[in-house]
Amino acid sequence: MRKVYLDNAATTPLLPEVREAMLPFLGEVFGNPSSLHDWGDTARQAVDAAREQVAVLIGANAEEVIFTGSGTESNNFAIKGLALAQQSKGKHVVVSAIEHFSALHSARTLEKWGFELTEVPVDKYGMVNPDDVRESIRKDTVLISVMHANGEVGTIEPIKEIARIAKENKIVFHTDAIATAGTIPVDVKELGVDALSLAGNQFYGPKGVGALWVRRGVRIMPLLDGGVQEGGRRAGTENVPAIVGLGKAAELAKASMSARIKQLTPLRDRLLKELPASIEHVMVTGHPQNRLPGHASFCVEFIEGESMLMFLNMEGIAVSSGSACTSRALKASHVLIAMGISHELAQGSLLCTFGLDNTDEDVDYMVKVLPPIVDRLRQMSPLYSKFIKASKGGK
Amino acid sequence: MRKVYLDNAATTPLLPEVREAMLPFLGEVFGNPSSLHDWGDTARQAVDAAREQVAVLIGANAEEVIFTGSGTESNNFAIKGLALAQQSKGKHVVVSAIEHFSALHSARTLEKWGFELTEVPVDKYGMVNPDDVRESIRKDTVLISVMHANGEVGTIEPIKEIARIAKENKIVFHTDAIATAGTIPVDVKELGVDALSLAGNQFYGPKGVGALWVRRGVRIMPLLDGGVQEGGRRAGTENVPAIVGLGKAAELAKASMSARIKQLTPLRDRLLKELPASIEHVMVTGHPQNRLPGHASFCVEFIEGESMLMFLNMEGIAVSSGSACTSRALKASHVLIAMGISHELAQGSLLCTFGLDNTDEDVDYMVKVLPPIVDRLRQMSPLYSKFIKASKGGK
Amino acid sequence: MPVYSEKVMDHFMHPRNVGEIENPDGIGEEGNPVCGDMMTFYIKVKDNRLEDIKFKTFGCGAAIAVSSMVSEMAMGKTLDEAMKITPTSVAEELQGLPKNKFHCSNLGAQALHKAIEDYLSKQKAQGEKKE
Amino acid sequence: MPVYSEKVMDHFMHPRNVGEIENPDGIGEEGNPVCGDMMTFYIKVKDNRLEDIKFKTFGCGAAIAVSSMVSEMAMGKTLDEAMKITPTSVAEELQGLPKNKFHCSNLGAQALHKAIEDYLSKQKAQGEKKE
Ligand SMILES: Cc1ncc(COP(=O)(O)O)c(C=O)c1O
Ligand SMILES: Cc1ncc(COP(=O)(O)O)c(C=O)c1O
Repeated sequence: MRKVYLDNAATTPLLPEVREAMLPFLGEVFGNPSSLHDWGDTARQAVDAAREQVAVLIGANAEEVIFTGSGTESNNFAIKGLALAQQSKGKHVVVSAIEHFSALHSARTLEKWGFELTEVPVDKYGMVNPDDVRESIRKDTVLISVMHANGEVGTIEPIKEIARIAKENKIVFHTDAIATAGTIPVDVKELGVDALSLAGNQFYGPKGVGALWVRRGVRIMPLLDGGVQEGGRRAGTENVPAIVGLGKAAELAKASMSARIKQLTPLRDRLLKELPASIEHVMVTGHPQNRLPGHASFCVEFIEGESMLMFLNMEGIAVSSGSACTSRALKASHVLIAMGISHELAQGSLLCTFGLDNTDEDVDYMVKVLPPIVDRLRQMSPLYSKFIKASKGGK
Repeated sequence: MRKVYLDNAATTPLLPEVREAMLPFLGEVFGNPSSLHDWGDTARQAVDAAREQVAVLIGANAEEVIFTGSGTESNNFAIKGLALAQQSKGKHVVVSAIEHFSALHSARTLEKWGFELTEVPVDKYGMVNPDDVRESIRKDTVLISVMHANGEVGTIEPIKEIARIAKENKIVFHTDAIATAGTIPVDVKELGVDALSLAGNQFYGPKGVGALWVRRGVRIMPLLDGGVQEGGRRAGTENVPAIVGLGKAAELAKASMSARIKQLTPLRDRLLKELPASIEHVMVTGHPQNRLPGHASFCVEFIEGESMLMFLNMEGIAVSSGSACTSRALKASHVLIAMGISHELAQGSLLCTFGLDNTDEDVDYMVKVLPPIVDRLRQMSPLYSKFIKASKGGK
Repeated sequence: MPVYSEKVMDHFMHPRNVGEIENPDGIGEEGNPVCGDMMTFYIKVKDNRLEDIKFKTFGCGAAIAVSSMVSEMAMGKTLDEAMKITPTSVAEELQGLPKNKFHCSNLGAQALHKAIEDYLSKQKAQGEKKE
Repeated sequence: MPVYSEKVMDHFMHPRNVGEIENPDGIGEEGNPVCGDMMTFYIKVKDNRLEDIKFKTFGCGAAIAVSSMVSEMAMGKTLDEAMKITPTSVAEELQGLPKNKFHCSNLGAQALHKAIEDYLSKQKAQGEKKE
């Protein structure tokens, strides 16, 4: 059976070059970078080289890059650490309503700790309006965090504009660039942000590693206390092989970014066009233009995501959904709801994300396989029969 | 040149079997365990199998094992998470004075958050007296954390007795078993603890992964907010290859623990005996009997650790020291100081930790190579010349 | 995928009794699309027995399998017997359901009961009319 | 290992002028073992010049290299010239020192200055005695 992985937003495979770069660090080169001997030196040099590679990817200084254990850790560290470091100045934090849970729930934990939180709304494309951010600012606002792009609907946010507003108001601005760094150009200076999260497994690097970039001079409280690794900002023995892999992935991403974008965008565009053309009552979610290159997301009316995923899986196709049943929290995607999509429609959420292994044949296959599945599920769906009856009745 | 790695307390090499187990997860098997398709299923099954392997190692139920990104994260999670979850009951926490910084500094962060902290002292062997723990308990004590063994001086603590005292007083008890789990028998039921930290890179497993075991029914606040991975207690895409490696390392450790102990103990005992016999003014640190099997630690009088490490490194030998110059915080080891060792003596700290690759020839080599190095440094040392003059004067 | 039993997968892939009944004797609807699962049961009753059962379901794999299983379990049973079908007995017949799926998707028994109650209340109304 | 320059490594491995001087004209001690670094400098002075310098050092690689370098830089210099040697000039001669090593281990210039001051104050005391 044909196997088609269209879930690159969930995680990407390792590139062979990345794996090659990591392998020595799962073998001979096993030292602890903090150790004072050759074994430690080799490990430390590898970590520093990776730090440089990551810094180059985002146009930053290497010493401003802090390695973490995941994108989630980067976001927790940023939101909690930046807010706590400034709490004497004020206790108000602003985030968008469509942040990833690792940012949103971190902000809500701050609420438990006595902070106040404003969640800025989005429009029907999932786009934050910079004016809404401006209006949310108070005298005691110490942190604004808005994601660079949303992983569920692919929409790219106007970070430059928001960063400018934060700067005008002298408020620290963090962006979760986990869906963008390594995928589209991300330059911390051009964006004008103060802190930025990224993660390896979003651009063909390893799992178990992320990074937080924090502009020099911006204070942050550690999330992980202990030794003085990472300049005292993130304790714990470094995950050397994963860090090396992240560095390599960053280098490769930087070098071939425009080629990758050129490869992915036509696949995405085909699917965005052809799925709604071949199945009635399918809507595209997220921004029609300002979206991630490999990102195609939809809502399929009258059916539920998990059963759609199960049938697709039987045909060898891997995708995701933001339906309640597919979330382990059993709630429909807060992103879709914040965009004004009804709960009913959100249940039919379908997320297809292309990666470097995908081809036009994968689009053909998806467009061939999905319509009968949707049809089958609709034939079972009480919502669909109600709709049919109502529209017949209307005629 | 002969290469002798005697720094297994800093980190251990990966066993080939562990690397083999991990490799598929750096290749074909790259799915996100949260994903609802075959790619996700395979990854999730691997994570669950590893959870079972870790549970077996420590005599626990698999669903009580939470994977983390490092030993440091496990300790931060335990100390902060267990204390915060109970703060309505009280805000007093007890730790030993010789905890690893990841535990000690976490406890000190709790102090900043309004908790009170008691640091229980140790004797000259680095041993906690359970009676001191008993006396430290107050009505508002909600958490006691004492490490199972100290990585710097190898002393194994009387955890069973301390756990019993905690239980009598209905106080949650956590132990940092990072230096012991996978090295000596660790059974959560036998120890009678409520929570236990462990880390992969201490027993021939990978870096970048640890685990926290929390007894069912004991409440803990997440350290990493976000998705509902790990039962909602630790968010973030799982580091699948590292988790698989940790599982394999746990399985191997369980199977060959007594053989490993039999291999390491004689090497340790030889060095503990032969170094002080071949160099004057060398004292053993830590407990003479109740110590980790591969762990030999010393203080070499009149000289400083870093220069000793540098000369040893030139001879191909890797060891550690707890001297101020070798710590990146530039302070002599808090462990040695807590044991009543003078700052001056602590500067000559020397830590040799054996692993499965070491042999008797390594002991021979160390015992041959170190004396001239010590002699050379003592010839340069003003402390040594003062000592010689004083003792001559005394004659 | 959720860890579904073979039986669940069988009923998910080959659901029994999908459809609607024209002029049913009773209709029962349970759940709502906000939660992600919704089921409609249609029944035909003859001599106090469920002569025919059909359903339509919007929901996850478990919800579809539950509906199918309930229809199979209840088919031909007396109304009293059918009223004794519980979420637990359905889950057992299905060789278990994942823990987090138990409550949301296991609405089949309730939907069937609602259809039976619908039938009974209609009967009662008719009886009253006749009187 | 700390990232030491070639020059530091050279002076660490082959330190110049290690030792003590019998009946020195001045002795200077700087640092203390609590911090991890301690240096004792011994000097012989002739015609206002440092005719001989010896040192003993307890400390890290940098501390040993610094002591050796200071002794080499000061050898044969006038006392005034030697007093102008600073931690910064020593670090420069050593092709740099790691940032975190600068303050603790770079005590050589001070120790030398103390030895010179010791000599000068002894001179002064002798001069006063003569008067
Ligand atoms: C925008 C964004 N932020 C944060 C995360 C969390 O990353 P992780 O689960 O790897 O920790 C993701 C994951 O896909 C993401 O897309
Ligand atoms: C007893 C103990 N606790 C905690 C740690 C911290 O582990 P890591 O640096 O791997 O996070 C160590 C590290 O050696 C340790 O020995």
